[in-house]
Amino acid sequence: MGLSSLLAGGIALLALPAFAGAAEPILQTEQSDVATLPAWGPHTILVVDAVYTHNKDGRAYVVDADKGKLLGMVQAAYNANVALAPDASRFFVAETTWARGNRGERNDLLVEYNANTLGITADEKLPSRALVTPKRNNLGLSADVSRAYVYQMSPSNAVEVVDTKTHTVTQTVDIPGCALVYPWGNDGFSSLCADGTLANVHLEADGKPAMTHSPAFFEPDHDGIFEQSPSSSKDGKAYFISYSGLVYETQLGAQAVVSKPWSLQEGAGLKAAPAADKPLEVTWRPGGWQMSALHKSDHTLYVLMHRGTFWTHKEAGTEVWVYDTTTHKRLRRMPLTKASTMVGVTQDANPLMFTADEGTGGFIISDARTGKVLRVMKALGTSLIFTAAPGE
Amino acid sequence: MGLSSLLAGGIALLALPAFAGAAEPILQTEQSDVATLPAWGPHTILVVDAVYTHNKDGRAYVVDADKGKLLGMVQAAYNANVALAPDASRFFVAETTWARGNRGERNDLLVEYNANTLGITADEKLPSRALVTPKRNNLGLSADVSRAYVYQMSPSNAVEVVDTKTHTVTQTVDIPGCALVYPWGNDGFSSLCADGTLANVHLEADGKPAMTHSPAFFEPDHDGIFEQSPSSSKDGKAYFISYSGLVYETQLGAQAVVSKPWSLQEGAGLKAAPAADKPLEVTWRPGGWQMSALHKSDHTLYVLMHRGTFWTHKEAGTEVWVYDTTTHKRLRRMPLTKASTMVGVTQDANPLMFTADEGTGGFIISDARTGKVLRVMKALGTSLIFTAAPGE
Amino acid sequence: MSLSDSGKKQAGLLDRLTETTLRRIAGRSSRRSVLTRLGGAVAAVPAFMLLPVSRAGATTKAAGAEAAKPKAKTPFGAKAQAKNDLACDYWRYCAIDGNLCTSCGGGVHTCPPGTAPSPTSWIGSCYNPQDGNSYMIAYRDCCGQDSCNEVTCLNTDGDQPSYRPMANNDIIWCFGTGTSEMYNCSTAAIVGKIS
Amino acid sequence: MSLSDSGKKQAGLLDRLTETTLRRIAGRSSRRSVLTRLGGAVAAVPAFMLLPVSRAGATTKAAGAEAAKPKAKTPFGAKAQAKNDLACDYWRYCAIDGNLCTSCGGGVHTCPPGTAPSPTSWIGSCYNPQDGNSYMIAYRDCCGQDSCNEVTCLNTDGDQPSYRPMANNDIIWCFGTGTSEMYNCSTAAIVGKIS
Repeated sequence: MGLSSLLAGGIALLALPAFAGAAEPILQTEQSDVATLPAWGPHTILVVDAVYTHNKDGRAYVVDADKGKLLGMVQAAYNANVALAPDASRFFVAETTWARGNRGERNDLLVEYNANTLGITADEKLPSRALVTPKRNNLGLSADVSRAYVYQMSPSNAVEVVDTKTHTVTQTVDIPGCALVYPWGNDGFSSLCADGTLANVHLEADGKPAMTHSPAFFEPDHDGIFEQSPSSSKDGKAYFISYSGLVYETQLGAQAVVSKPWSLQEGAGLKAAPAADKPLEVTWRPGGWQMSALHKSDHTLYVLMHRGTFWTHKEAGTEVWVYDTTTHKRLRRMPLTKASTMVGVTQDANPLMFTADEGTGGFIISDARTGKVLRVMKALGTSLIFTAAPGE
Repeated sequence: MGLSSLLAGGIALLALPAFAGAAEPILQTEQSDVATLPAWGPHTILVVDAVYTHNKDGRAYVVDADKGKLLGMVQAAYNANVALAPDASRFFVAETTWARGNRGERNDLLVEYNANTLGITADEKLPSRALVTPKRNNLGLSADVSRAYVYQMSPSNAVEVVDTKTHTVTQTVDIPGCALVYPWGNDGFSSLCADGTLANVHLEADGKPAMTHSPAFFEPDHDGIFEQSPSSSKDGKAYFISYSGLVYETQLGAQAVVSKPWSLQEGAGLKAAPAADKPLEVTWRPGGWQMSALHKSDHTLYVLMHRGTFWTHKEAGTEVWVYDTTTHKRLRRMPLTKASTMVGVTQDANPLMFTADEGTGGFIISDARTGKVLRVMKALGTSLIFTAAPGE
Repeated sequence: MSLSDSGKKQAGLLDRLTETTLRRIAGRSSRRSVLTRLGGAVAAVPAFMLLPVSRAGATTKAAGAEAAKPKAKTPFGAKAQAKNDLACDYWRYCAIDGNLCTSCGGGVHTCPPGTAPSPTSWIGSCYNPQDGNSYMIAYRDCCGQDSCNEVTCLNTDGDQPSYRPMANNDIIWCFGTGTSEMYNCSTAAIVGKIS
Repeated sequence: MSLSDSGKKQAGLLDRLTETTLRRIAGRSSRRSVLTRLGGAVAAVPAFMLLPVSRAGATTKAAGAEAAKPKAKTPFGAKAQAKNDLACDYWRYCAIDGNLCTSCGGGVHTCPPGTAPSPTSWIGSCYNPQDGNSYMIAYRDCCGQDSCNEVTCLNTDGDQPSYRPMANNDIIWCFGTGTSEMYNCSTAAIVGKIS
């Protein structure tokens, strides 16, 4: 039976007894089905694609980094944020849509996904959320994932505290003059403030927020702290990295304690770098978008570094420098085959490191111990801006 | 006054008398404003970008083809269609959104834009519209733009007739077994049908649709007719081009008359090309997406041609062949610097020709008389699929 | 003729030659299993399964004329391979248009997590160079997320215009999935043997 | 301290150092003209114009310490040009992040048709190599269409994190435009002279 007769339609098929009597095919007919994800391992990660060129179609990819294989994707629309539960059972996307695409009713949403099916388990409308190029710390989870914290700024700076059981906003905590969310434990978060302090918000037993401020410890216009500085909700440790390369190790909490800073450059045997007062001096500096990552059990800090003047804090890193957070010494430097604005690491004993090629949307998977490129996913996306791995 | 003090905030500025007493700047302070478009000329066009990779962010660009300059853009979401009024005073976008981006309430919309301000003058919700990679003939306008015709197929094939004065759907005309819209005059359209006929729908004075069918004149599975075949609502002339390269000149109307076909290949001195019965024969064939364009006053037909077998009807054209529609002879062949899946021409006495580079999203503007490339807009968009010029 | 009186409402795209109609005619699955599998789709598009095959689906004379011919190799089939379902020249993909679900977290007949297969599809006929047979392939779209973009193909063996929807690869085949009609990727399921 | 009692509600992003606050202090336009220009924005975000500059906007000690210094050339300013506003190194663009409206159908302080300028913005300080002066530049976003993508730049002279929003180029500055907060492109209007 020829091709054209097949395509002519159902009636034609019925009219052809030769077809109805065809032998049992060797290849079996197939039902359509839907994949579920293999169990998440330490190298199963989320990769966030902001899609700057078509921002309303941002997305988050689930990637098997051992195989360099895409396992699935979900929408993460219009400067969305993504946060993965440490046990990788579920993840959250805070996103924004308008009913008619670029107009009509605005929907700010906190969506919870089952990490095995990628099915939506909650799709909650928020009062608001901040629209800003996505940073990990615009959305946070408490250590036990009982709470999600959504940073907003419409019109005043605040954090919406979402109960992830009831999927309701239980508080909107004003954080005047402050921004971002660095969660600690199960009932608190800190934020960085314009006056160089940390605001520490403790959610008390009665549900009310109590705020303290640390003393001012940095000067934002002189040497700002990267918003993408890494922290851990479980132990409340944060590593606030300044534009010039100072690291303020901080014990987050209701009374956050900021340690005396150490210098990335000094830890690498160079002299400390100047800040905004000597802007033209060229040296190695931290920079990029998600410009640092933490391996918690290794006590190692990964930082994207490039050579440049001050005010080049968003420039792609040409190398990753790895520090021991206890000795403040550089353990190794790993030149990148492609300069990257993001770096991520997995939390296991054989960690992988992730960087991205902004030009092509390529995703580069390396051995975090050596920097050796293991595999490259060509054009995984468009604007890969950060990763989230289990146990972070 | 240093940079850092300026950035420190409004209070700092107030506190510095040196600033308040600064001399009148040489450069004046500037108010923000919004551009309106320069008057549309024959070379002001719409370019439709389907953005296949981020389909919900399709858009239509307004381009000054004499300067190779982008003049503005509007959303054209999710396999949208775009139709320009012949006098270029306004244009229509039929688009689809979901309230939550990829989920929630579906909105099928017919949006009318003022072509000078790009402001929305109507934003009407439709019962439905066809979701299919966009083809010009999924949305049509009557010659006087009193009616817009929206093809839909959910679940049955129909055309929604929209009164552009009242912005209401006045009829939903069922066209069982047929698809697409080739408008004629002010009160009718034809559609191509699966049985090889044309369905001709006349909207009678009482508003009711009356349908006739032409005799079957082609065999869709043997030698289908390109949906993107050009036509003109003003005089009701259509040039239905088949996959193999036959041109069925048709006078559209309540009693459409299809002429005996002529061969693109024979018009170029070659032998006529075989159709699906000899699929492996390689010859010059028409193909692409918007694979043909008409210059009405010149009586010329522009066709993208490539060498290939049958069933290569979507392959990019490597040359444009131009035919005299009265003599059926090829007037000239114009090799393209980049193979293109779309071709468009302006309707004036010094026409421009438009093609696109699918790989880069580049938009190529040529002299339609010679094929000489005049200018290239690098990466105008992502998936440039057709153009619309005044007077078409 | 006034169409509003014509009673032609039942003849639409989806009833003319849906995959499910075809399966009931030619496939191995019972009507009940098809209905079960459709589940929510039936609720979402109630008219969908129940309409008769219309006249518009009737064969044109070409089909009749060629029905007796032996299978012809097609341009695609002449070069197809049967080993790598991540490549555009995999035999089943002879008329696929879009993203391969095999590259998006799904499989050759499996949708990626978080998407849903369309109960309807268009049908291609592809030649398998391994066993020398041709098969009916249902190009079911997976729906509910925007375009996956990993491996994208455009093959057009037997692809016809949208007025022949059962053979057209431009249509978003996301009717009745229970998700939005947003296209993520394409599968290529075997639904019958031709020769 | 319980925040719900703190009365700090009025201290938010938009009041700490909005462009409009700054204009009233330092610019050439009257309050009335600013309000007139804002039009619908005032209705959309009523608290917007009326809030006082909060403590959070107060200067840190660095500002005071450096206030007396002569202007310093910045990394960008050292290489900037004053001729081509379609290039990323045009002097006014010292801290711009995004699409140049000059390439999108607008101008250096003009939004493309069909978009609307944000009444708020962040402020940069750019050195003009032609006259040797530095100017305050308001990077007003044009809003209501998705990203225009013709000429895209990322300059970061003086760009601070979002907890200093008045100096941050990551925020979508589309508050109170009367359109959606969808970002199309960035303008760079002169709003004052510094030195």
